[in-house]
Amino acid sequence: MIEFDVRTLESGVGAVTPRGRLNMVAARQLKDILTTLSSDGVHQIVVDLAETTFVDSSGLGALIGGVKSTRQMGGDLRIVRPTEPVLAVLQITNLDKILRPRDSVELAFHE
Amino acid sequence: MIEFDVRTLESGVGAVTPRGRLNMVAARQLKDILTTLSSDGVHQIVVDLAETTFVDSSGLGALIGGVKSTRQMGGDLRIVRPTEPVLAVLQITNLDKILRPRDSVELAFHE
Amino acid sequence: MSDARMGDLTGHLELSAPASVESIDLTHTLLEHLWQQNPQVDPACRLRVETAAIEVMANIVEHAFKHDGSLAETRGSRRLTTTLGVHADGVVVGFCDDGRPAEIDLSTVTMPDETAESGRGLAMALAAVDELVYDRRDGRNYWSLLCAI
Amino acid sequence: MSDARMGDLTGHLELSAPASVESIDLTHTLLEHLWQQNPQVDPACRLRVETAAIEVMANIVEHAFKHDGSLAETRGSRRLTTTLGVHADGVVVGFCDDGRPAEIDLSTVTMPDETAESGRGLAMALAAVDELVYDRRDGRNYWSLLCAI
Ligand SMILES: Nc1ncnc2c1ncn2[C@@H]1O[C@H](COP(=O)(O)OP(=O)(O)O)[C@@H](O)[C@H]1O
Ligand SMILES: Nc1ncnc2c1ncn2[C@@H]1O[C@H](COP(=O)(O)OP(=O)(O)O)[C@@H](O)[C@H]1O
Repeated sequence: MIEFDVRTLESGVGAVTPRGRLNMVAARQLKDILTTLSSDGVHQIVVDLAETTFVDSSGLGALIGGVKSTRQMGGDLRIVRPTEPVLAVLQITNLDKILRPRDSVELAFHE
Repeated sequence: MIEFDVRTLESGVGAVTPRGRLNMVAARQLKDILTTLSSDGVHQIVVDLAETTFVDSSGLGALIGGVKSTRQMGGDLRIVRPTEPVLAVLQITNLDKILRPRDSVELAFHE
Repeated sequence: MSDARMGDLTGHLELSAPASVESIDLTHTLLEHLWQQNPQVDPACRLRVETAAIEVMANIVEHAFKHDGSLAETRGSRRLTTTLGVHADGVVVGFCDDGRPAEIDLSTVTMPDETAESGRGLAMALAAVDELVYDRRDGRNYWSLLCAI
Repeated sequence: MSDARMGDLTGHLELSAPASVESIDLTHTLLEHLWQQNPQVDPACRLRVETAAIEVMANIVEHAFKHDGSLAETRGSRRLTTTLGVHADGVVVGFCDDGRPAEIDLSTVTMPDETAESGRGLAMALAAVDELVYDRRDGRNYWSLLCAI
């Protein structure tokens, strides 16, 4: 099961926190959230993975989709604080460069 | 799954909070907790059911066992804030008198 | 459940697991999954099914394998199959185990008095659901319950 | 899994459920139950098994029933059996479905580049576990994976 927390920081950055397993069901929800943020004009997005206990290929696909669509609009999608299992999966899929983990939601766009 | 929180109030009352389902596995753990409290000389016990999502006959048995053993030592076991499903089960089993719900952990022994 | 009643259930779940107390939580999780997939089942009916199913399963785990030797010896060989589903008329849960026959007459079960620490399980199960049936067939025990919706 | 390898597994779990995305979470919950019952399986191995099992199951749910007509028509008739167990040498997970044959050659699977939004699943599964086997027998698909411990 998954829950998503979505908010907008004072800086205008969108912050999404998935709590639980980012699997196929969750990836569909994440895609919808990212699409809504985009149509609201939010193209700088932080995904806080501190409470994401698991990610599969569809979850990764949703994140990569977000990276691509935000960059097209001059923005970016950045991840912060991945848990150990999520970090391990980013490494075996060679996604730890395009999805380089940052340290905090607030500073993800100020590094 | 269940987790138990066990603490002693300033008044000396023992407070046990089961979080989750009070089924057969959990009832065994609850029995052990009540036995330990008793051997520590704690005979006034409050069980806070505000986060107990389910109770079965073995959970009820553990609570009744606690009522009987504490009363033998001049104390009591009282329950507070049962959730809706737990209250419904107390009613169909006619246990809502021997286990009459109280309003708060702090006041359970001051009513 | 090799029960005709399960035949027209779409989307049912069937779990085969060790007949152990630890498996009880799994059945509870499957029931919660069933409620998610069937929001038409109201909270009162959910609780009734959960109560009856967990009581019956606890009885099987506790009593059906009692004289089978130590747990260590038989670990893993004592199995229990749980089937859960929702059809147009109600929620159905079935259990099948290959333990000893249950020497029990459901028509004589009564709720014990309030100071009893055990013996309340089957009375709760019977009070909770609309139908609770025990059957011994082909060397197996079959329990099935129905809660009308 | 009608695989001989499951024969000597004590305490294994077997779930039959609709072949739907919603069932994926159930498999994950069963795996977590298995870890609780088998604390000897270390966190790294747990993650490897979870990754491979969830990827394989997601593929079955997504691809094995693709040309079967609408979901509404076939709801409940598309089933998937998941078997999970731990034996002395490792963790074993098996899947069986009656969907169309998987037209796939596991030996040619590679990890796509970093901008790909899909096509990563089987590569992840293969990278994660020690053995991943696909087999078509008697009109059914069998997937099984092993993670040595
Ligand atoms: N599946 C079963 N197999 C054999 N005997 C059973 C089974 N279920 C119940 N019984 C018998 O019925 C009695 C009453 O069961 P129950 O109402 O659940 O109370 P409890 O299990 O707390 O004793 C049990 O003590 C047991 O002797
Ligand atoms: N169970 C299956 N049945 C049929 N085809 C499959 C199955 N699993 C995978 N495939 C095929 O293999 C391809 C690669 O699968 P995968 O690596 O999981 O990526 P994805 O599912 O994201 O496309 C799929 O696009 C599909 O064509």
